[in-house]
Amino acid sequence: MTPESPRPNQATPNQPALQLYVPEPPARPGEEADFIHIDVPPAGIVPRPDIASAPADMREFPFTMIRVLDEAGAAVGEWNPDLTPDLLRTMLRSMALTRAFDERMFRAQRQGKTSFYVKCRGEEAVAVAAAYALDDKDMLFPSYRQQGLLIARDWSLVDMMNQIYSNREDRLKGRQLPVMYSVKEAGFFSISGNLTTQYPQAVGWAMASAARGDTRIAAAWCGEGSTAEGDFHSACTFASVYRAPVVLNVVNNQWAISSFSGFAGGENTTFAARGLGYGIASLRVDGNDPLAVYAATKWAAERARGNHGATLIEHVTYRAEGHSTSDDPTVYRSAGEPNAWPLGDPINRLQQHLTAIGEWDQARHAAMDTELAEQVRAAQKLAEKNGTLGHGLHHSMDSMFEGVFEDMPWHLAEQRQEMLDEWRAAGL
Amino acid sequence: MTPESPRPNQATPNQPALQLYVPEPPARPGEEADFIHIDVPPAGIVPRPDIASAPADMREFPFTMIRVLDEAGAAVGEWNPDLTPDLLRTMLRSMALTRAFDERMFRAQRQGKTSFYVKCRGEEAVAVAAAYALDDKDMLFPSYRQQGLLIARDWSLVDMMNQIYSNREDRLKGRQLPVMYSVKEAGFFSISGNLTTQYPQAVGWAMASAARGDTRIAAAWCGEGSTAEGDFHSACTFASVYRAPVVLNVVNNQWAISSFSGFAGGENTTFAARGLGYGIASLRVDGNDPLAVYAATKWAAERARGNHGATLIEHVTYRAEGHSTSDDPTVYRSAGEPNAWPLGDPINRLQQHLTAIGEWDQARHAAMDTELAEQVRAAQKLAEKNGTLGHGLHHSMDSMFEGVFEDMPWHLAEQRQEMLDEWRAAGL
Amino acid sequence: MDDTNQSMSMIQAINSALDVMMERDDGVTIMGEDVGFFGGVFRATAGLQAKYGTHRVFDTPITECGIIGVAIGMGAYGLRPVPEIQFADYIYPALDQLVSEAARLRYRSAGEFTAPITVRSPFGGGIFGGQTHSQSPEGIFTHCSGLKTIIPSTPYDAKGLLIAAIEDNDPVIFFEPKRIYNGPFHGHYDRPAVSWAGHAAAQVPTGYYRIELGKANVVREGSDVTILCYGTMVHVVLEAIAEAGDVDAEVVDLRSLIPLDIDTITASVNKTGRCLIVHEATRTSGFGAELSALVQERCFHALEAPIARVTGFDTPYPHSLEWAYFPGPVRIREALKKVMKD
Amino acid sequence: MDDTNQSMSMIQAINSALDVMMERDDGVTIMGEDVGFFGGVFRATAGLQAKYGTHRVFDTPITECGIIGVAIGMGAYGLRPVPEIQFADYIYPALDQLVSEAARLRYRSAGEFTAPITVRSPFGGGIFGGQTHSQSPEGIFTHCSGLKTIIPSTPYDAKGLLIAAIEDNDPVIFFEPKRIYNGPFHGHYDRPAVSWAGHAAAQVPTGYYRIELGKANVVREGSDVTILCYGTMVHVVLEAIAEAGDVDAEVVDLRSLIPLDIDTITASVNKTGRCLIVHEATRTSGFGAELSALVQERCFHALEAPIARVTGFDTPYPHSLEWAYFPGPVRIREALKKVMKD
Ligand SMILES: Cc1ncc(C[n+]2csc(CCOP(=O)(O)OP(=O)(O)O)c2C)c(N)n1
Ligand SMILES: Cc1ncc(C[n+]2csc(CCOP(=O)(O)OP(=O)(O)O)c2C)c(N)n1
Ligand SMILES: [Mg+2]
Ligand SMILES: [Mg+2]
Repeated sequence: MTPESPRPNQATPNQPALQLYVPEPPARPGEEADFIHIDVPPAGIVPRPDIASAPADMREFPFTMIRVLDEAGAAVGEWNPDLTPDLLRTMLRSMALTRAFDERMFRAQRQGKTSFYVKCRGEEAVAVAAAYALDDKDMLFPSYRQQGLLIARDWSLVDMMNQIYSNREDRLKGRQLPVMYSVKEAGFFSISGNLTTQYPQAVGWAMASAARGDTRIAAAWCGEGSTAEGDFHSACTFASVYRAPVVLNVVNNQWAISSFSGFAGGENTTFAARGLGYGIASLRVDGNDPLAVYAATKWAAERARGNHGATLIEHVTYRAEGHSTSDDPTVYRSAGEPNAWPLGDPINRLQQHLTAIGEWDQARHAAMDTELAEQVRAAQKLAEKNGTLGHGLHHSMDSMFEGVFEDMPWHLAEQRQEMLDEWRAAGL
Repeated sequence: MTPESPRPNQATPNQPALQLYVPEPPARPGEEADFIHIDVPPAGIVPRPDIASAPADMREFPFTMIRVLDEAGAAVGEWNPDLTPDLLRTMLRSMALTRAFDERMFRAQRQGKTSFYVKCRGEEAVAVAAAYALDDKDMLFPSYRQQGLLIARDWSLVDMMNQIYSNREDRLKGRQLPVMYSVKEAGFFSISGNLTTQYPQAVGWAMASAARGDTRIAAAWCGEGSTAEGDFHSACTFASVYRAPVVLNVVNNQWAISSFSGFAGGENTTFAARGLGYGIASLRVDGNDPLAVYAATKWAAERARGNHGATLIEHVTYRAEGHSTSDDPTVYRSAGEPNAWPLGDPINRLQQHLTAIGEWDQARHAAMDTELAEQVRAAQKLAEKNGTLGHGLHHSMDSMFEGVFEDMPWHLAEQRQEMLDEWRAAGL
Repeated sequence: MDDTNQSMSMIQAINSALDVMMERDDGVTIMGEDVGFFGGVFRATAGLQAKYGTHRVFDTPITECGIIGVAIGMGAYGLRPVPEIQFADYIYPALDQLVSEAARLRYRSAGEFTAPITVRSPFGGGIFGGQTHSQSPEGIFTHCSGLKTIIPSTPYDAKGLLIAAIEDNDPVIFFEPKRIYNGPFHGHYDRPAVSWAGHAAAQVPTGYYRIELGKANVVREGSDVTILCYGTMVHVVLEAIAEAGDVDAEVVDLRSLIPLDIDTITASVNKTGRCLIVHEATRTSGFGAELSALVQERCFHALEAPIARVTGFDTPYPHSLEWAYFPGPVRIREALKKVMKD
Repeated sequence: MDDTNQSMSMIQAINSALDVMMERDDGVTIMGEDVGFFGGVFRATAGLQAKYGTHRVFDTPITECGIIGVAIGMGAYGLRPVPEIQFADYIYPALDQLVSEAARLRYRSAGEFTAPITVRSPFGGGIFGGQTHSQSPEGIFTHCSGLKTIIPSTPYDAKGLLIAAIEDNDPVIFFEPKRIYNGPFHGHYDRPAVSWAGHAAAQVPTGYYRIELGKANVVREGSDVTILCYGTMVHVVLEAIAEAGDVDAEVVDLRSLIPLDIDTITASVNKTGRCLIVHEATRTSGFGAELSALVQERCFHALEAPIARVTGFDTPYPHSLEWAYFPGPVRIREALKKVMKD
């Protein structure tokens, strides 16, 4: 205590001693996993409001969960987007490809070929289904865990790997941490390592599009933990005030590194409810139900396109593995969690649905998996020809000084020269 | 546009051109004032929930308005705090004293005796009634517009004026802008010129008090415009997560300098609704009804003391004059607004109530006003003996270097010496 | 270039620069607290909303983080946002968006996305504004790679530099010395205020012109000592020289901190052999430190005396003691004497 | 003072400092992202929640602004909060609370309220962390009056300085060079990692001791040139000297940037007549600029050559080009040659 710190006031019957409440997750390592606090309503029960509905008429939506696929794999209820089997198979394939890519790149990091990798296992639907619900020209402002967006937009796996390896073909010239992609051609904004900064940027992009009479909308993603940053609040405030054509996604995967969602406020309300505070239409969906994610995103996109304003969507999902290659989740959460998770796995669920409607079978699935693994392996081979991190081929050292500004000012040119001179002098 | 900027996508029947919505206040100078968007329910209709109610059971409160005093000046409904006539008169007196103080200090600024002043005319109830509903030892984290808190806590007017004049008796040594008081003895935290920074600080103070088993709670105030800052969001998030014993007040006086509340999101929901987003109990009160402010504050304070968590209270009020002495509101808002304002004046309303219950009359009111004006005049005389800004008596120039740190490091001591040497050399 | 000249105050020149650029480029978009209908607390954007509409000039919520974050998104779309931060003292909540985002977007995306924003903000003291209306935080921005930092000292420069800043495809921090918005200030708070009218640099073309970023202005040639300064301090320095009488000082108005006009600086110091640096910001790690380091690295053998700094002291900006804190003519004169003697 | 020594890594020494202070002062409270049950992403707070309870060691929401704002409020109440910012790269959202609030609270309230907080944060590069896990933003804090900035270079110093920082009644920014958490690093990324075991400064008392803030450490005496450095760079500098072989350099580990041990610095430079400054942070307006300015202001007549700086370049921290960016032994050796020649 500091010198001037007062003694606490004595408690009295009228004024009991205050207590500090500190959240605790339901289970820690060695304890039984428990998701009883996640209320899972039956599929199909939530009505689908008109896309022009006033937010004030939609205040109950944050407190339920939009689900389309029922336990038997049937698509039910008003939110059923009635997708063609072809599109369903495409979605399944993109999710499976995302997972195959993740597996391979995770292993590459373990093999010392790069410094860092982030998987999205269990959360593939959140990104992939959204990508299909949006227009190809809509602008995406992802976090580091939405690689599924790029894959669903058919972006080159080799190009992604080049970035992960920081090799000589890395379009980002080795400047960025692995997975911090930037793909303008695919409408995929440069990922930032600083959480939630993309949120107000997405709103700004959407406002600009609206100001120009464009038709393209924006969509942003952040984790439930990241909602605590001030940027989230700024973004929601601007999105509300200017009714920006933007879809704001919160990916509630229950964990933020070692902190369970209670440390982001998840014990006291839903993350979809954040939107209520701004008068923004807010939906809460089963994030492991690809059809629900598709339907909610489509609703929000149509709403935005119709100049009815922004939508906030909470995707309830589960981070099935560690935070990143730097993380070991067994240290802080119950090993039983992945199994206890009540919303299943998004790939399994879509597979089940396609099978249920007679458009898919075990054999085709197995064949697809084999083919995708091969596709990823082939891509990896190509990418590794361009080098892996710390091994041979990379951008030239002096490329470091380029692109800080459009034109290089004298002080950077001078520093570049200094570096080159030092090497030369050192005989390197 | 930048070189790489794309042409907007062409609109089609399916994808109409987007439009940017920019809020406009109902009336600008020369137009008729209009507060039709402020729904004023009859007094007494809102039920008073148990102080231990779960926020989830209170979701409708942000969308109504707690009002105790009806049009006839009667105190009605469950929220009527049943105050004694003595306490009512004390509150009336504090509000009137606040107003008298404001008038005098505003004039002092116009007379060149100080650089800056901020009035709170029309909003006196928000601070004064809250002060009486809280315990004297509870800690207050105000903005620059809650001088009523200090006055209600009987703080010395001369001391406040010394600060406003930055004179030799200014306890803050002339370091702070006028009205940025700090009065630890009265549980009044140092006011910051940076908006909303006090919000997370209040939550932290409350968390510390709870961690120590103290009984003192905290309360914070900010304007509706200031709710947009990230600090507001941080504060609400922490208050929710740790169920901090804090009362978070949003003073919605309709304006933030020249920006109407629509630029803070007020067109799409209420400011009380912000609390919903965090699962914090949230109330919305008629901020010009001193009994309603008292009752809501009392409810929130009891809730906090009972370890049931934080409350967010929106006080619907009206900034009846300019933002500060630097501002001229006739340039941006309708001159008719103060008259059109539907919730009246807090002093008039309490006067009406006291009169209605037979505890007050015109003559006593007039006598009080005269007495308060005299009290303020006398205080001013005393304060001015200690100097006014730029006129004579003030803290010594080299006191500037003190108190940056607990102990003065060499570089400040050296700079002080440098300053003294320069003066000496210049023969000053 | 339209060469009709008109006498303008700095605030009028800034307004004119914005007007000219909004006219020329429909991507130029102004946003900030109170900048719309009201035209800004200093009137810098007066009349622009009426002329160009609410889509291009609008008030914002009070969140500096949001203002800059949204501006970056608009810039990435292809617009040229010119956000205003009402006072430089309130720029800190936007710092992450400025230094982690705007400053690095071009670099980290290898040029795919850029943030061609110009952040205007009144800065500096001398108006009895206390701790939160007086600061000079320019040093922080000069430390963050990827940002340009510009500070004008006259109406003419303000307009030409602001136009160049808006046209620049990189993020620019444009700090406006609010003390001289309406007239030059020579450091004597107790003398009557003067207006810009009659000042040579208040003759401002009504149309388009630009002053290249990165070029300093030698506002006074001299042979005894080089004084490096910018913003309000340029005028105070000139006054101090006039009062000193016996020192033939060369005064370099930097105008652009990043990129810096190092050639003009070194040429001057190599000529005079002495150097005094003046700024309002606190001393330690202020931009004066960088100037001092650069000058001694490059002009070591020409220097006849230590480079000296006259700056704000390392304290928060003290409201009522402003005129002891502010680096006025007395302090500059005394420092000059010392630099000349050593 | 408990004088049992134990071999500790820097991370263990930091953990021990926190443990000792939590034991001695029940106001010491630790908070931050993942610091609670998990014990921090670098394990600095491991075991402390289990020992002292969730009221004194707790995880927080991911809002650096909130973490610091809440810590200030707790400090104003009378606690001694020790908030952690997970990486220094994420400190910017807290900048307003740090520079406008923590740094000025004592001053603006004339001592009524204080912010006795110690902000711990891992900083610096060398771990392939890319742009957002590698930065060295210390310069910014040294520019903001009212903050102390401390950077240790060994386990022994880390513990003693952290204890002194926590006991200090003013806000302290305590940057921990993460590259040397688990072993000293001499700048050769391609050589096997070494641990602290066996290093003299890894012998750390298990109990309480303090190292006064504001005192530099002359880690190597020498007569040819003074090298000013801190954090990881101390080890790299020593390696570069060893490799150069022929330069008898005096190495000053600053340990405390604000307050700075100016006497040790000037005494050394007055003795050697030459000065090299080394830091990882970007050059322009980095703390090296201030050091350079101070040294030339005070040791002008003793200087035989220009003061030189070896620093991170003025670019964002480039992930894969880290070892060209990092001021390693090669760059330091070359700079030494130049300083000795001039
Ligand atoms: C501003 C900032 N603060 C802290 C971090 C460190 N950090 C990286 S990821 C992470 C957890 C994010 O959790 P969440 O938002 O839930 O996303 P998830 O990883 O679960 O997808 C943290 C704290 C950061 N990158 N940026
Ligand atoms: C961080 C920050 N940004 C901007 C300002 C400038 N400013 C001072 S008061 C004000 C308006 C605040 O409005 P509101 O919160 O509604 O409070 P009110 O003045 O109406 O009481 C603004 C923008 C500031 N002081 N601090
Ligand atoms: Mg998460
Ligand atoms: Mg207001």
